[in-house]
Amino acid sequence: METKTFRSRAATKIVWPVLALALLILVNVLLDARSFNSFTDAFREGAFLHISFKNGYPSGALIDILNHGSKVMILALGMSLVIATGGVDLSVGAVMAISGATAAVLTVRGLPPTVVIPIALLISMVCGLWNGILVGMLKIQPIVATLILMVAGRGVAQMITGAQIITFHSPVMEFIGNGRLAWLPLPFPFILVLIMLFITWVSTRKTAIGLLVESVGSNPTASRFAGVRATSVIMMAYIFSGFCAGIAGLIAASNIKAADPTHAGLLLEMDAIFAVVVGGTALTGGRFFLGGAIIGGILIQTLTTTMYAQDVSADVAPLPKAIVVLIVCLIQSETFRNKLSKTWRRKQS
Amino acid sequence: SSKQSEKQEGQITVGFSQIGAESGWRTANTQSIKSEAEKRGVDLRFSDAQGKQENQIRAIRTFIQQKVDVIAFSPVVETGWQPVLEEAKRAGIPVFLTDRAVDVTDDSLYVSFIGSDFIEEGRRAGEWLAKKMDGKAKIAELQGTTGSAPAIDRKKGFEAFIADYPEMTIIKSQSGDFTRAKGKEVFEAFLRSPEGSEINALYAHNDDMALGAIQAIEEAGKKPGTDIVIVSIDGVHDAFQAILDGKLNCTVECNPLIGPQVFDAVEKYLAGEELPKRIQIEEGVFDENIVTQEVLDKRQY
Amino acid sequence: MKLRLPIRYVPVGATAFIMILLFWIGAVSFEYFVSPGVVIGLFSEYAFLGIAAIGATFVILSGGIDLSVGSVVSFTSIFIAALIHKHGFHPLAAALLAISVGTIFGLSLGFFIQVFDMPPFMVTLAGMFFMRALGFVVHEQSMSIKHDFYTWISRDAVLVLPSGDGIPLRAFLMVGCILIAIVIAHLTRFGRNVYAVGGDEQSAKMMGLPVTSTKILIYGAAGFCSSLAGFVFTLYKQSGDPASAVGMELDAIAAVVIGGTQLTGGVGFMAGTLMGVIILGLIRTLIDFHGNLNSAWTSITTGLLLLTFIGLQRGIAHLGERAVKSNAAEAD
Amino acid sequence: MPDIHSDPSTPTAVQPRLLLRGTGLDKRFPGVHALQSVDFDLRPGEVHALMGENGAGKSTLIKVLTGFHRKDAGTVLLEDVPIDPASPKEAEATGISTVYQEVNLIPHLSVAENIGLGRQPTRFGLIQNRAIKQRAQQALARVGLKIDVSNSIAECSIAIRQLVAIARAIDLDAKVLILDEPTSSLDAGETAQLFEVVRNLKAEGIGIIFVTHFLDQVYQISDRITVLRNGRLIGTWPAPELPRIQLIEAMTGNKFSEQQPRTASVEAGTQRPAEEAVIQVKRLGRRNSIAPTSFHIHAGETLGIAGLLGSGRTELARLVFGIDRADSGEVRINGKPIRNGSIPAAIQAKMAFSPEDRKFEGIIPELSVRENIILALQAQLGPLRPISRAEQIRLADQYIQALKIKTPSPEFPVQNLSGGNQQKVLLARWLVTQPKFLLLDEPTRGIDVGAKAEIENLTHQLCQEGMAILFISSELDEIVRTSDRVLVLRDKMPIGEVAKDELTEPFIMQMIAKHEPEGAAN
Ligand SMILES: Nc1ncnc2c1ncn2[C@@H]1O[C@H](COP(=O)(O)OP(=O)(O)OP(=O)(O)O)[C@@H](O)[C@H]1O
Ligand SMILES: Nc1ncnc2c1ncn2[C@@H]1O[C@H](COP(=O)(O)OP(=O)(O)OP(=O)(O)O)[C@@H](O)[C@H]1O
Ligand SMILES: [Mg+2]
Ligand SMILES: [Mg+2]
Repeated sequence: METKTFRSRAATKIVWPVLALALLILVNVLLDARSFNSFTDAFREGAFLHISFKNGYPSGALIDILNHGSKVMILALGMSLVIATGGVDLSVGAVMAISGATAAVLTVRGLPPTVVIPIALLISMVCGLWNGILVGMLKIQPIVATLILMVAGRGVAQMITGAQIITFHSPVMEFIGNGRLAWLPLPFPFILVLIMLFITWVSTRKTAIGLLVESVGSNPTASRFAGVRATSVIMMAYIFSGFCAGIAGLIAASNIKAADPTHAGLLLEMDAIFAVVVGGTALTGGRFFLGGAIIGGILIQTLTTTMYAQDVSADVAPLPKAIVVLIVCLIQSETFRNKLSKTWRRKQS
Repeated sequence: SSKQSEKQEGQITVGFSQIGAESGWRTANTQSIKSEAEKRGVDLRFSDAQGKQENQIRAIRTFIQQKVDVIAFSPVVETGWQPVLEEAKRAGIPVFLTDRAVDVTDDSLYVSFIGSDFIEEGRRAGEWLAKKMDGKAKIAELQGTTGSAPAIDRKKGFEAFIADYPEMTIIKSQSGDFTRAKGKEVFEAFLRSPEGSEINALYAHNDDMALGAIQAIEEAGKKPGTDIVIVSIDGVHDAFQAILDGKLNCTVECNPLIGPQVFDAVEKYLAGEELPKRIQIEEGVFDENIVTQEVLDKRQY
Repeated sequence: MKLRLPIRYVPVGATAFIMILLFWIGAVSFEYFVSPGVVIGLFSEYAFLGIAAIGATFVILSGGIDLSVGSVVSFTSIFIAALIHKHGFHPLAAALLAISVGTIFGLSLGFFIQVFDMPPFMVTLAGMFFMRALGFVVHEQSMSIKHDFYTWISRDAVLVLPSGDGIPLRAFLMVGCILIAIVIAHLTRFGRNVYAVGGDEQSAKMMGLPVTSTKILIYGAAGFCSSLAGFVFTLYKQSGDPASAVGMELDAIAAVVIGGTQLTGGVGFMAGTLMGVIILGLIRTLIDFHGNLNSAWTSITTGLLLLTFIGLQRGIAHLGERAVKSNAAEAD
Repeated sequence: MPDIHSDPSTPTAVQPRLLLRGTGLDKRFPGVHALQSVDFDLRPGEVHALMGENGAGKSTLIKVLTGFHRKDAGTVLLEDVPIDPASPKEAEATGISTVYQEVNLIPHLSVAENIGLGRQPTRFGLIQNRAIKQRAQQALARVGLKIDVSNSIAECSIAIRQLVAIARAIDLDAKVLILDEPTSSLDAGETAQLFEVVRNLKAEGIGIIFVTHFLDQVYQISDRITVLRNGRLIGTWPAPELPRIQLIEAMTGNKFSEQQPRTASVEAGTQRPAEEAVIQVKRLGRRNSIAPTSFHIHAGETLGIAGLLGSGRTELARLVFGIDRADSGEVRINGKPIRNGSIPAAIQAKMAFSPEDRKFEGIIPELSVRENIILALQAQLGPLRPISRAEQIRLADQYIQALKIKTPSPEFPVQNLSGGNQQKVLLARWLVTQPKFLLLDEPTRGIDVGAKAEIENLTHQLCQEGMAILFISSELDEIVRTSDRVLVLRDKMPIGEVAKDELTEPFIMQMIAKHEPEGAAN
C-alpha cells in the first residue's frame, strides 16, 4: 500500500495545478452566468464553454486555449528538463524568433518545407548547444549564460530578416500553426504538443535520461561520483530545450504566416518557467513532471484567454494574473494546506 | 579617434537615437535617416535604445560628451526628457525631435519636432470609417501597446471624432501590443464573444494588428473587408498588398521616410534660418479606391 | 610571487580586473572616453539600477530571487508623480510614502515565501504582475513631475568638479547605499544570517538562527531598495511612467551575478554588485561611443561583450584560485 | 534480556531533580511511525546515552525535543516548566544546545563565522570580527583543535567539521547539551579530548544527551542508557547495571554473538607478486595534496589505510578513483592503465567508491532508495540502455534485504532514511555494479553495532568472493580486524606498510607516533 503512495507522487503533484485550472474555468462559467443571467446558458454561443463546429472543426474558447497555449506548452517541455538539471533557459523566446526567421527567409527563397523545417530546427539545436557549452562546460551560471543568447539572439533573428516582418506563403508552413487534421480535428499545434509530450516522455522515462537528469539536478557532486556524466546530461537538456523552442518558433511564425523577429516569443520564457514550476518541478532542480508542465501551460493560456473574454483592459490585466498566480502557489504549498486543515479541524471541534 | 581625424572640414556630426527596431515601420524610418545622412555626407552617430528610455538618455549624454553638432531622436515616451535636454542646451547642441513629441516645460529645449500627429491619424481613421459606414458601425478596436503615446493618441483622436456619431460605438477594445500575433489572438477572442457576431468594423492602431486580425476573420469563416470593414494606421507594404487583395479597406499613412525632411531642417537651422516648432510630414489616406498595383510598386517600405 | 588573497575574494578580484580592462579598452579606442563626464555617468546613469541591484544581491545571497524589481520601480515612479500632481503632496512626503509602500510590499512577499513555504520565483512573479497593474491603476500614462523642489533636488550638479562636470544627488545616493549595504552585509548579524540562510537553510535553522525573520526582512530590504530605486528613477527623468523599467529585474540579476555572487546563494560580495553595474554601464557606453551599430548588431554586440567578460572573469577567477591554493600550500 | 517493565532507575528512594523530561512523545512521518509514545528524562550533571539501531528513532527523538520537528503528541518539561519549542532557535533560548547528526554548518562561511553565527559580539550593532575569531579559537581549544579559524568550512574535512560543530554547541551556556553521534568520524585521541570536555561540562551540572554506536564509548562516559527500537522505548538503565551483551540484545531484539575476528583468509596474499594484483597504484601523487604513493591489492585481499585526521586518506582515495587529477604516477587495473582524472573510466574498469561525506557526495536526496541503488550501474550503462523497471525493483529488493536497509518502501526518498541506512544504500549502489575493486572511505560511519558487524562481514565475504578492497576507517580496531595489510599514512605521505604479525593496533599507533614529521625536528 505504501509503495503505491510513493509511486503516485507524480499524480499527486499534478492534482494541484489541475485543481487550479478547474477553479479558473469555474470562474469563467460563473462570470458567463452572471452576464447571461442564467446558469443554463453555460454552453450557449459566446460562453466560455461553448464549442461550435465551423467547417466541421470544433472551435471555441477552450479550443483556442489549446491552440495558443501550444507554444508555451512545448517550451515548457524543454524547460522542464533544463530546470530539472538545476538550470534555467531564458533564451527560448529569442531562439523561437531565430527559428521562425530562418524558416520564413528560406521559404521566401523558395526552398521546400522538407528542407526549411530541418534547417530551422537544426539552428535552434545549435543555439541550445551553445547554451549547453556555456553552462555545462564553461560552468557559467545558467541565468547569465542564457541571458547572453536572450539578448543576442533577437539581434541574430533581426539580422536574418533584415529587421523586417517576412510574410510567406506555403501551404505546409501555414499548416503547422493553423491546420486541422480531418481525423483528429484539434488544432494542429496542440497535436504537436501531444507528439512532443509523447516523445519527451518516452525519451526520458523509457530511457535512463530522466533519472540522470534528476540525479544531476538533485545533487551534482554525488552524481558525478556515481559516474554520471553531468556535463553531457546538462548539454543534452539545453539542446533539447533549443529544439523545443525551434518548434514553438515555427508554430509562432506559421500562426501569423510571417516571421516577426522582434516580437516572436517575446517574454514567453517567463510563461514557460511559470508553467514548469506550477506543474510541480522545483526551480532548484531534481524531480520533473512533464504532465504538470503541460497543465501549467494550459493554465497560463486560460488566464490570458479569460482576460480577453472578460474584456479586462490590458493595463489592469496583470492584476487578476497576480491573484491567480498567488492562489495557485497557495494551493500548491503544503504548509498552507496543513495550516488550513488545522484551522478547519479546530473549528470543527 | 581615427574616425575623428577622417572628418572633413565643414562636415557636420549628427547623433541620432532611435527607439529600436520593433517594426517594419521603424526599420524603414531608420533606413531613411541613414541613407539620407550618407547622401548628404553627414557624419551620423547612430544609437539603438532597444525600446528603453534609459538607453536613450544615456545615448544623448554620450552625444553631448562626444561634442556632436546636432542631436536628433525619436523619444520612447513623451515624459522624462527635461534634465537631459537642459544638459544639451547648456552644451549648446541643438536638438531635433522626430516621430514623437516630448513633454517639457520649456519648449526652447528643442528646435523643432518633425513627425506625424497621432491624434490626427486617429481622427482621419474615424473620419474615413464614418464616411464608409454612413455613420453606423459596431466597432472593435485593437489598441497599441498599453501606455504608449501612439496608442493613447490614436485612441483619443478616433474617439473624439466618432463622438459626434451616436450610432458608431466601440463595442470591444483590447490591446494587441502592435503585433500581428496578438492582433490575431485578441481578435479571435472578440469574434467568439457574445457581441462577436455584431462587429462590423475594425479599427486597428497599426497595420500589423490589422493583418493579424484579417487572418482571424478568415479562419472564423467571414470575409475581411466585406463582412467587417477594416481601417488601420501606418501604411506598410503588406497593408497595401492586403488592400489590393480586398482584405483591408483603408490605411492611414504614417510616413516613416522622414530622413530628407530632418536633414533639410538641420541644414536650414545651421544656416541660421528660423524654423517652426512643428514640421508636419506629408501623409495620405489610402483606401481601396486609391491603391493599385502601381501605387504598391512605388512604396519603398 | 606571494598572493595572500583568500580564495573567496578571487572572483570579485577578477570582476574588478575586468572592469578596469573594459575602461582601458574604451580609453584607447575612443576620443573623449576618458573624461569626468563618462565616469560620473557610470554612477549617475546607473544609480537606480545600482540601488535596485543591492536589494537583489541580498535576495540572491539568501538563495532566492526577486522578479518584482522592475514593476516596483515603475510603480513607485508613477505613484510619486501622481501623489505630487493629483494629490498635492510635497515631493519628499510623496517619496517617503512610496518607499514605505514598496517596503511593505517586499515584506509581504517575504511573508508569503517564508510562512507558506512558497517558491520565491512564483511569489515575486505574482508581485511583479501586481505592481505593474497597480502602476496603471494609479495613472495609465506617463506623467511629468513639475515641481520646483523636485527640479532642485534632481538637478544634475549638487557638486561641481573643477572640470565643470557636475555630480548629481543620485550618484551620491547610490554610493551611499552601497556603502551602507556593505556594512550591513558584512558587519551585522543580519548580514551574516543572510549568508547562512543562503549557504544552507536547513543548517541555519538547526543552528538556531532566526531564519524566518531574516528571510522576511531580506525581501523587505529588496522592496525598500526597489522603491528607493524608483524614487531615484524619478530624479533621473523628472517623470513617472507605469510602463517603464520592464525587464529591469534581469539587468539587476545580471549585475549581481557578474559581480561574482552565486545564484545558488551564500557566496558573494556587495562590492561585486557595484562593479557588475558599472560593467553593464561600460558595455552600453562602449556601444554608444562606437556609434555605428545597427539595431540587430546592438543586441548581438551586447550579448557578445557580456559573454566575453563573463568568460574572462571565470577564466581569471579559475586561474586565481589555483594560484592562491598552491601559494597557500607552499606557505605552510 | 533485562526486564523491560521495571525501570531500574526508579526504585531509588530519593528522586533526583529532573532537568529535562519528555513523556508520551510521538512522531509520525508518512509511512513511518518514528516515535511511539516515548518517555525520556535527563538529570542535571549526567550523561545519558541514547542507543538503538539505525532508524530506531534516536535522531527523531532529539529533533522533537529541540523543536526541529513538531511532535504529534506528548509533553516536554524543562526544570518542571513545560516547553514547546517551535524551532531549534527557541530550544536554544530555553537552554538546549544541540549538535545534530548531519553536521550542520554553513559551507561557505569561515570556521570562526560558523562558531559565532547568531551570537556575534557587537558594538553599535556592528559585529566585532576580531572578538569572534578569538572566541572561536577559545572554543576550538576546548575541543583540542588548532586550525586557522579563517578557513572556510567547505575546505575542512568531515572530522574537523564535527569538532567545529561541537565547539559551537559548547560555546553556549546551555543547561542541556545534545550530541547526536559526535564521534562518528573522530579518532581515539580526539574522542578522548571530547570526553574530557564532556566531563567538565558534567561537573558544571549540565545534562548531556549522547548518541553513539560505539559501545566502548558508552560505557566510558555515560551514567544512564536509554535504548530505543523501532520507535519504541525499550528501557532506561544505569550504565553499570546493563551488561554489554544485554545492551546489544535490547537494541537488536535478539540474541547476538560478538563479531568474530577475521580468519586470515589470504596468508599467501603478501607473497603474491605485485604484477598479478587487481589494482596497482604506482607513485600516484598530486602537488599540494599527497606525495607519490604506491600500493597494490590482489583479488580477495583487503588493504586498510590508517592515519590520523587529515593524513591524506581521503585524498588518496579520490586520486585513485579519478575525482582529482593526479600529477604523477598511474593506476592500473588488471595491468591496464586507467585514464587519469576520469571517474567514468574508473567505473568502467570496475572500480567503486563510497565517499565519506554522505550528505554532499553520496546520496541523491530527492531520489528514491531504488533509484539511488541503481544509479551507478545505470550511469555506467549510459542513458540509452535503461535497466527495466522489473530489474530495478529486483535489484533494489535484493540489496535492501541483503544489507537490511530499513526503509518503508524502495520508493521512499532516500533523504528521509536514517543516517546509517543512507550509508547502506550507498554501499548497495556500488555492489550492484559488481566491482572488482571497492574503495570504502569510512563505510561504517554512523552505523550501529549490528550493521557494522554486517558491513565488516560483508567486506570479508566480498573479499572471499575475489574482490579487492581498500578500506579507510578512523577506527583502528576495525581496520585491523578487516584488513590483510595496512598502508599507514602520515602528513599526506605513505610511511610504510604493515602486514601479518605486525598487524596490531599498538604497532600501528606506534608507527604513526614514532614517525615525526621532518619539519618538527628543526
Ligand atoms: N523527514 C523524515 N521523513 C520521513 N521519515 C523520516 C524522516 N526522518 C526520519 N524518518 C524515518 O524515521 C525513522 C527514524 O529515523 P532516525 O533518524 O530517528 O533514526 P536514528 O535512530 O537516528 O538512526 P541512525 O543511527 O541511522 O542515525 C527512520 O525509519 C527514518 O526513515
Ligand atoms: N588538521 C587539519 N587542519 C586543517 N585542515 C585539515 C586538517 N585535517 C584535514 N584537513 C583538510 O581536510 C581535507 C581532507 O583531508 P584528508 O583527505 O587528508 O583527510 P583524511 O586523512 O581522509 O582524514 P579524515 O577523513 O578523517 O578527515 C583536506 O582538504 C585537508 O586540508
Ligand atoms: Mg540518527
Ligand atoms: Mg577522510
